[in-house]
Amino acid sequence: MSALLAVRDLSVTLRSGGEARMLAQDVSFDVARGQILSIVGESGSGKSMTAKALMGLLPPNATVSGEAWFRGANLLAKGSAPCRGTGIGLIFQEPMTALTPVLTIGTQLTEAMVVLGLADPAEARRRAIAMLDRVGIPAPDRRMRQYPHELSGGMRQRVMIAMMMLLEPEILIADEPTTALDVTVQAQILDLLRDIVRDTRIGLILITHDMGVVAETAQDVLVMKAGRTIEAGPVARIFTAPSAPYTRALLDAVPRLDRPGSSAGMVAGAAAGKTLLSAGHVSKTFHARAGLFASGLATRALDDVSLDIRQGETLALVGESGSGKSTLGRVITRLTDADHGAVTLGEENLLTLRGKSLRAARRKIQMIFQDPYASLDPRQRIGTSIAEPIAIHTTLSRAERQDRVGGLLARVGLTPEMAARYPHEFSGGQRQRIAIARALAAGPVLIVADEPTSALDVSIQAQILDLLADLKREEGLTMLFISHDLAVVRQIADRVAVMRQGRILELGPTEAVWTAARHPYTRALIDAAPVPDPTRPRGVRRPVSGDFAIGALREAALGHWVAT
Amino acid sequence: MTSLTDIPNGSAPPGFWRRMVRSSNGVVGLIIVLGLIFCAAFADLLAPYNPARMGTGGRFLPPGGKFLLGTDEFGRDMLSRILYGSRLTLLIGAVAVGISLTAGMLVGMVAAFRRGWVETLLMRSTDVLFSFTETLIALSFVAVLGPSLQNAVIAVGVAAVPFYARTCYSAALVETSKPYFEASIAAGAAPGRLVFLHLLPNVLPTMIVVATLGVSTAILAAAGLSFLGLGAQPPTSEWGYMLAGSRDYINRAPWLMTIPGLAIAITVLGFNLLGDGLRTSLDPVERR
Amino acid sequence: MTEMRTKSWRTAAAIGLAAGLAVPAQAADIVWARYGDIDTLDPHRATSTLSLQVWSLIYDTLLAVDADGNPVPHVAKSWTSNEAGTEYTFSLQEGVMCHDGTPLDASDVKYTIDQAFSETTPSVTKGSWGPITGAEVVDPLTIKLTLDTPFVAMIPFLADSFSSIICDSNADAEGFGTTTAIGSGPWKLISWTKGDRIVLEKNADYTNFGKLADNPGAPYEDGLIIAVVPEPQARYAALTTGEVHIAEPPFDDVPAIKDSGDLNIIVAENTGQNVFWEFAAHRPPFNDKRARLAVAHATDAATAINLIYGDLSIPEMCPVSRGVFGNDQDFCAQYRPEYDPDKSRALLAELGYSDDNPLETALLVWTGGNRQKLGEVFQAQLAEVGIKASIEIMDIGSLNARVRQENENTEGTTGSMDMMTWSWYDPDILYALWHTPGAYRGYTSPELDAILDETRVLTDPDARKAKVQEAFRYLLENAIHVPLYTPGWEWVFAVRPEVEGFKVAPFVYPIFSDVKIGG
Amino acid sequence: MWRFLSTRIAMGALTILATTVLVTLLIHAVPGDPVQIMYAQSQGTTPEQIEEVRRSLGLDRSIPVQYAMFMERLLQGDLGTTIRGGQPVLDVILQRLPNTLVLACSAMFIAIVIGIPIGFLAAYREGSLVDTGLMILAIAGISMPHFWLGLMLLFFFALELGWLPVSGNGPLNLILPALTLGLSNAAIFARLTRSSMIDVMHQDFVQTAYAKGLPKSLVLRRHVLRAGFLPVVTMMGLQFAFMMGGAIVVENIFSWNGVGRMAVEAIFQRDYPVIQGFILTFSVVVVVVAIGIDALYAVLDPRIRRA
Repeated sequence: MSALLAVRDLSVTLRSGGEARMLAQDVSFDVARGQILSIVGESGSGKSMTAKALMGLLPPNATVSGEAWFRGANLLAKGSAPCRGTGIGLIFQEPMTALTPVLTIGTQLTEAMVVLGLADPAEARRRAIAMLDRVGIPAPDRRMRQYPHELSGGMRQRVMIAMMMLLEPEILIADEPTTALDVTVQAQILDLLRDIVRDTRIGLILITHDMGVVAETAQDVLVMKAGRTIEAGPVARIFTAPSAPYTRALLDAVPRLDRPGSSAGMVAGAAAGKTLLSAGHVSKTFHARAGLFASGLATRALDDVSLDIRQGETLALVGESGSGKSTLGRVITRLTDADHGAVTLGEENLLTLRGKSLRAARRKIQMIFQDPYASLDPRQRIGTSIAEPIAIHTTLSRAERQDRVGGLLARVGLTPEMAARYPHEFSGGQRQRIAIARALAAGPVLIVADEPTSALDVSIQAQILDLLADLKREEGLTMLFISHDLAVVRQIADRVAVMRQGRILELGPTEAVWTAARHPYTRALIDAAPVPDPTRPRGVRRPVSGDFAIGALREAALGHWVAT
Repeated sequence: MTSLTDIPNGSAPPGFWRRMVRSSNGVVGLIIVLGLIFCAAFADLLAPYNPARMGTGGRFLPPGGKFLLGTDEFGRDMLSRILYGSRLTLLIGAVAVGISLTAGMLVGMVAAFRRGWVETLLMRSTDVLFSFTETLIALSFVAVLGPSLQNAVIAVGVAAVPFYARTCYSAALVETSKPYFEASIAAGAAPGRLVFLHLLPNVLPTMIVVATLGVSTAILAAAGLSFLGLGAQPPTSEWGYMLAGSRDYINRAPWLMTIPGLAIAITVLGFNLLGDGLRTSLDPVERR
Repeated sequence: MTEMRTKSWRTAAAIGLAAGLAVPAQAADIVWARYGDIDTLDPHRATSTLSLQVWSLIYDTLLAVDADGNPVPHVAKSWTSNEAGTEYTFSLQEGVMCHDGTPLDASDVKYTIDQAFSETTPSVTKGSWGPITGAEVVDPLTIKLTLDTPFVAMIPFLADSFSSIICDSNADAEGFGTTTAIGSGPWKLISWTKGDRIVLEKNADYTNFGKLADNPGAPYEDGLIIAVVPEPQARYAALTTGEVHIAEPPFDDVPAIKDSGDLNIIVAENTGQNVFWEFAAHRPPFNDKRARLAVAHATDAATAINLIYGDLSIPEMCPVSRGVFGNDQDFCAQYRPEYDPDKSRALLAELGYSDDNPLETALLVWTGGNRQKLGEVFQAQLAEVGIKASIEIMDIGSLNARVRQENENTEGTTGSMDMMTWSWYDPDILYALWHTPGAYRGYTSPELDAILDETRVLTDPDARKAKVQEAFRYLLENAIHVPLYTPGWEWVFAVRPEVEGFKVAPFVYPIFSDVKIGG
Repeated sequence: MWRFLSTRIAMGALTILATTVLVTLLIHAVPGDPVQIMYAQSQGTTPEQIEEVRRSLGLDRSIPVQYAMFMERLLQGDLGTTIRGGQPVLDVILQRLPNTLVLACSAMFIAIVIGIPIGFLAAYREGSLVDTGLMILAIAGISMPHFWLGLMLLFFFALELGWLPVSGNGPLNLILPALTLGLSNAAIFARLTRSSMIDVMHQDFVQTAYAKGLPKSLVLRRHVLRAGFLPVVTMMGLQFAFMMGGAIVVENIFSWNGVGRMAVEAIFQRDYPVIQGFILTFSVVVVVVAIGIDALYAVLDPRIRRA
């Protein structure tokens, strides 16, 4: 296999404010025709910088060294013209921002072809329509006249791919092309990329942090950490016999959708627990407000949702974006007011509480948020933040509060001395630990965790999930765990509720749902989720169609409910 | 399991002062503003003559010699007048911004915190007032109350309230939707605690930047009113008023026009630079 | 100012003008720039000097004034009155034509007077017309006015532009006062762009009977443009570039202008204007004569006006200005409180004021004409004796209203005084000001009322003069009306050298009939 | 787009309505008796006549009735008559409004023509000496009081050099006031354009355009400029209002016969009907221009045009 692109000792240095940082160091790899090379690593590993260096798109304060041979020329040599477009194409992570908002899809698809002399306008247009069709966009004629904001995220990513493929590059670099997409859409885009490589024999460099995506798509893998290559090799070897400890740790940290989680053993016991909190017929509609008047645009975030949470269990809410799972969590914590329904905790309907009694009731339910950076008041010492619930609900003295905070910090794996520091002095994982400590401080009976790990790198995610599992085991914590990541859910949850468009479609014990999903949407979700196992057959998915049963839940098996 | 990348980012992000010092704009601005405060505080000691005393020197003495900045049409020492004028200028800036800031933050924070119809009412009225533009509000105010420095300062202060209210509102809206704020609500924090311990400290930096830049706007606006004869009245050594009075002597004594104008420009520049510097330092993301 | 600079200005101006711009100054148009605009072209609707000056160009009056300010025949070639002084009969000149071609006759005069006494919209100067009860057209060239009581000040009034004869054809005209103004004066109205300019054209049929112009007929030049240029320096620049022929220059540049000789300076004489201190006399501190005297003794008008206006204004001793009947500087000087700060301090001490407890007062000043600067000097002079005056600057209309308010307010201890300006052609102004109830509801007394009543009815000039001076003495001794100066300012005219024949009649009426613009 | 625009128009109507209320209340906030002030100079007026005027203005009625009367007259195009000279306020304003609009528009033109290219250049050379230099210039421009700039320009170009005429309302007379007003706003535009363009240049879609192999000039022209221009457009409405406000001062310096000069004169003369008319006119102009700019924005931005 002769290499299309040969990269040798590529290094990128970024200079800012008198300091120089090596973002990539001595990276070498080859890409051949028809090959999918995956560069995998956590944030800050230098994988994106490597791609940008090859494209000649580094920021002005970055310098690059090394060689990258493509079409007989060194791309990194000073003064060499980058082979953007016709040589190497690039696809970005965020399809929302990667297309120019003020130009039509048609213009953006055809302009480069015309400017680079590949086709005249009419021909370019013809080809563009054909390509849109090829990447699976219905009614391509009409799409040509539309603007990016009129398309969904998945559509836009298809347009991006079409745009790059129209220039007939020999190499395509896809930088986290599916990270911003829902799992079902991700699966489609990955399928599309694989098909394109197969049909056109281009080389694809797929940059990702997701070992599942790697296993599903790549032939060869390059593992990077802090700018350095940790190891490289064929995908099968990397997954079965990783040589570097880091790679192994990375693989270990990945939650496995295809294996039962550590908490599976507790299912039976928890299922027997009595109901702690019960949500009944909760509905919530959001009205988009445009200026002076409420506009007619309304989103049904929750549509007659009922749900019980039992003492000591972890109940997971799973769904794609817009499914209403977060809204339900916020309704239960009273951060959002529901339109209808009741949430009863003990004898109390939480939704009718006001003022003082509401504030008093709040200590029983605490929340952990997705974004660890925004979760803590940047202008308070973390000790103060953690102590806040204690200060509000108890009459403990300052010293006693400090003791409690110290204990909580120790409990979440930090040291009591850290209480005097400010949030910006901590890493993302540490902040999430602090947020958990704060949630525990009030002594809640229920913790609502809204995507608590999705902003974290996989290795840190594993630590946080372990911490949550520990807390559950040792403190008997009850948790409502909201996530889009099926693998995480399988690892941590006792029961799962699958949501879509404001309704629960399936609800049951985790293992039952996984091994015998009864709702087609649940099955589609499970199918679409990438599995970090390269031996698993690729690309056998059932398409997710729009028409599902969304009626009332019916008990299909013991404790396993499905929409009718 | 080994800790992979979960290490605290070795160095904390550069502190506020370090960033402030790095922004050369901010430093220059700070020096100008401190210089101005110094002049205002020690005008009694610095000024060589009584600023209001006529016939201190001859009329229309050009700058230099005994009278560093020359004398005006009444033989008053310009340097002394400018020095005492800095007091007024600072006072004008402080009072006007004080009015705008207090009222604006009150409206903005209440609107962002209370939501619902209170929010709608407050912000819609703010929008209406905002489209009136500050000039018109200030002018109407003076038209009704009659020309005086006091009225001009109130007018300028009131005129800017919609702007401050909007800025504070959007800043507060961002903060109230952040998880830490919601976590505090979820912890059962009462409104007082939410507003004073969380909202205020987090909105304040933004508002300090706005207020610093606002001082320059206020000084300009008040000077403009004085220039039109709708602000300061004699014998105050308000710079805008001095500038207006100098028009008659353009030919005979151009420095009478140049000096107060420069004084205003430098002061405003100082506050603008300081505000820019503060913004850069307080908000490392927006380094523009 | 160097000669070089002046030259370069001119050259540049020539370029500017050649480019064809703002002022459509053809060779035969006189351009006169003033600081402000007229209020209206209807002589019954305003009182500002800016308006009066323009009316005097468009309209005629029954009488005119000579160089000394005495009434002389004009459109009325002669007049008689009955013994009691309650009936006046005027016979009019023949052949006077209104601008619309209709002859000016007795019915036009009657129309004017009827308008002044209109039930619904009386003239804003109705009071000054006196106790006229009827105007009767005897024949087309004879008009008879009937008075309720004798009123000697009516004759000088009829020489002033307040009594401009409005042709009765205006009654049918659209937009009288704004777009139309049919008079019989030397200039016809072409257009008025508010805030910008008034364009006049010469009245080719004009005959001058009594106005102070050498030219017996129509003006020499074809047109007259009266432009508004508020900034003194801009006016000056326009003068030097030739954009403008005649304008009021910046006062402080007058000596330089005189020295350079590039422009001629004409200072209006006998302006009739009188600037004086007036006090809110119904409440402390100025209800006490000593407080008023303290102010009078503290103010050195001669020094102050010299500082601000140089030799363009002169100190005034009498309550009416030079050139007005009864004015006698020597007589008044005996009674006007002289500048004496020590006396002032003594009076203040007597009243219990000190440095810790200063007399505080508002000092109201009419905006414009550098008066605020003069106020600033007076403020400094008052500060010398320990009087704390805070200046408030306002428009004349507001000043009038405010002074009346201050006089009606009997509460409070903060004083109020004002630098008032009145312009009149006759001592009858004192009646308007100080006879009960008084124009501003200010100081009045039965004693003073009696004196003023008599000044209105004494037809013998010597007897009237004695009475008028008695009033002067009363006003001065009680420091009710403390004269400061007679302004020539406002009405300093800088005239380009090629302009010949420009003169200013008493009471600042400029005469353009004699003007010729040379090459 | 229609939803967007109708909201803006409703907002504008509300603003104007609020102005009418404010303007009616204005005369009541005046210390002292406005009618006394109006007729202070008339010696002949009797108390009965003063009462008559008070009645005709409705000042003896309750405020809501006065407002109704005011609105009734307003809808017939009657803004009352001036105190000085007794002329219809509407005529006085309409005669001068075009001058102010011409001045504001010319200044806007200058601000755009100077400010936007400078801002674009600075953004293009972000971080370079050129950028720093231009931005220092811009901040200095913003800090310069425009009445001072106006005086300096008047001094040099009209008085010292005699290049430009100083009175009247001709096209050459327009140069200095428009320049005065335009330059300080050009600085604002420059800063705004720069930050907007830099924002856009750091966006993914610009990287996408480069990744397609488009030449830099085309990326800047088609992608950066078009997207970066939108925030600048939204600011134009506000800037125009600033121009109208700034015109008040500038007109007074350069004897430009616009509504600004009229307003200041009216304030000095306490000519309340004129002040009322001015405030109303000003807000109508500002609102109309703002709606116009919003419409332009809606047309330019497909996200709104297609919404």
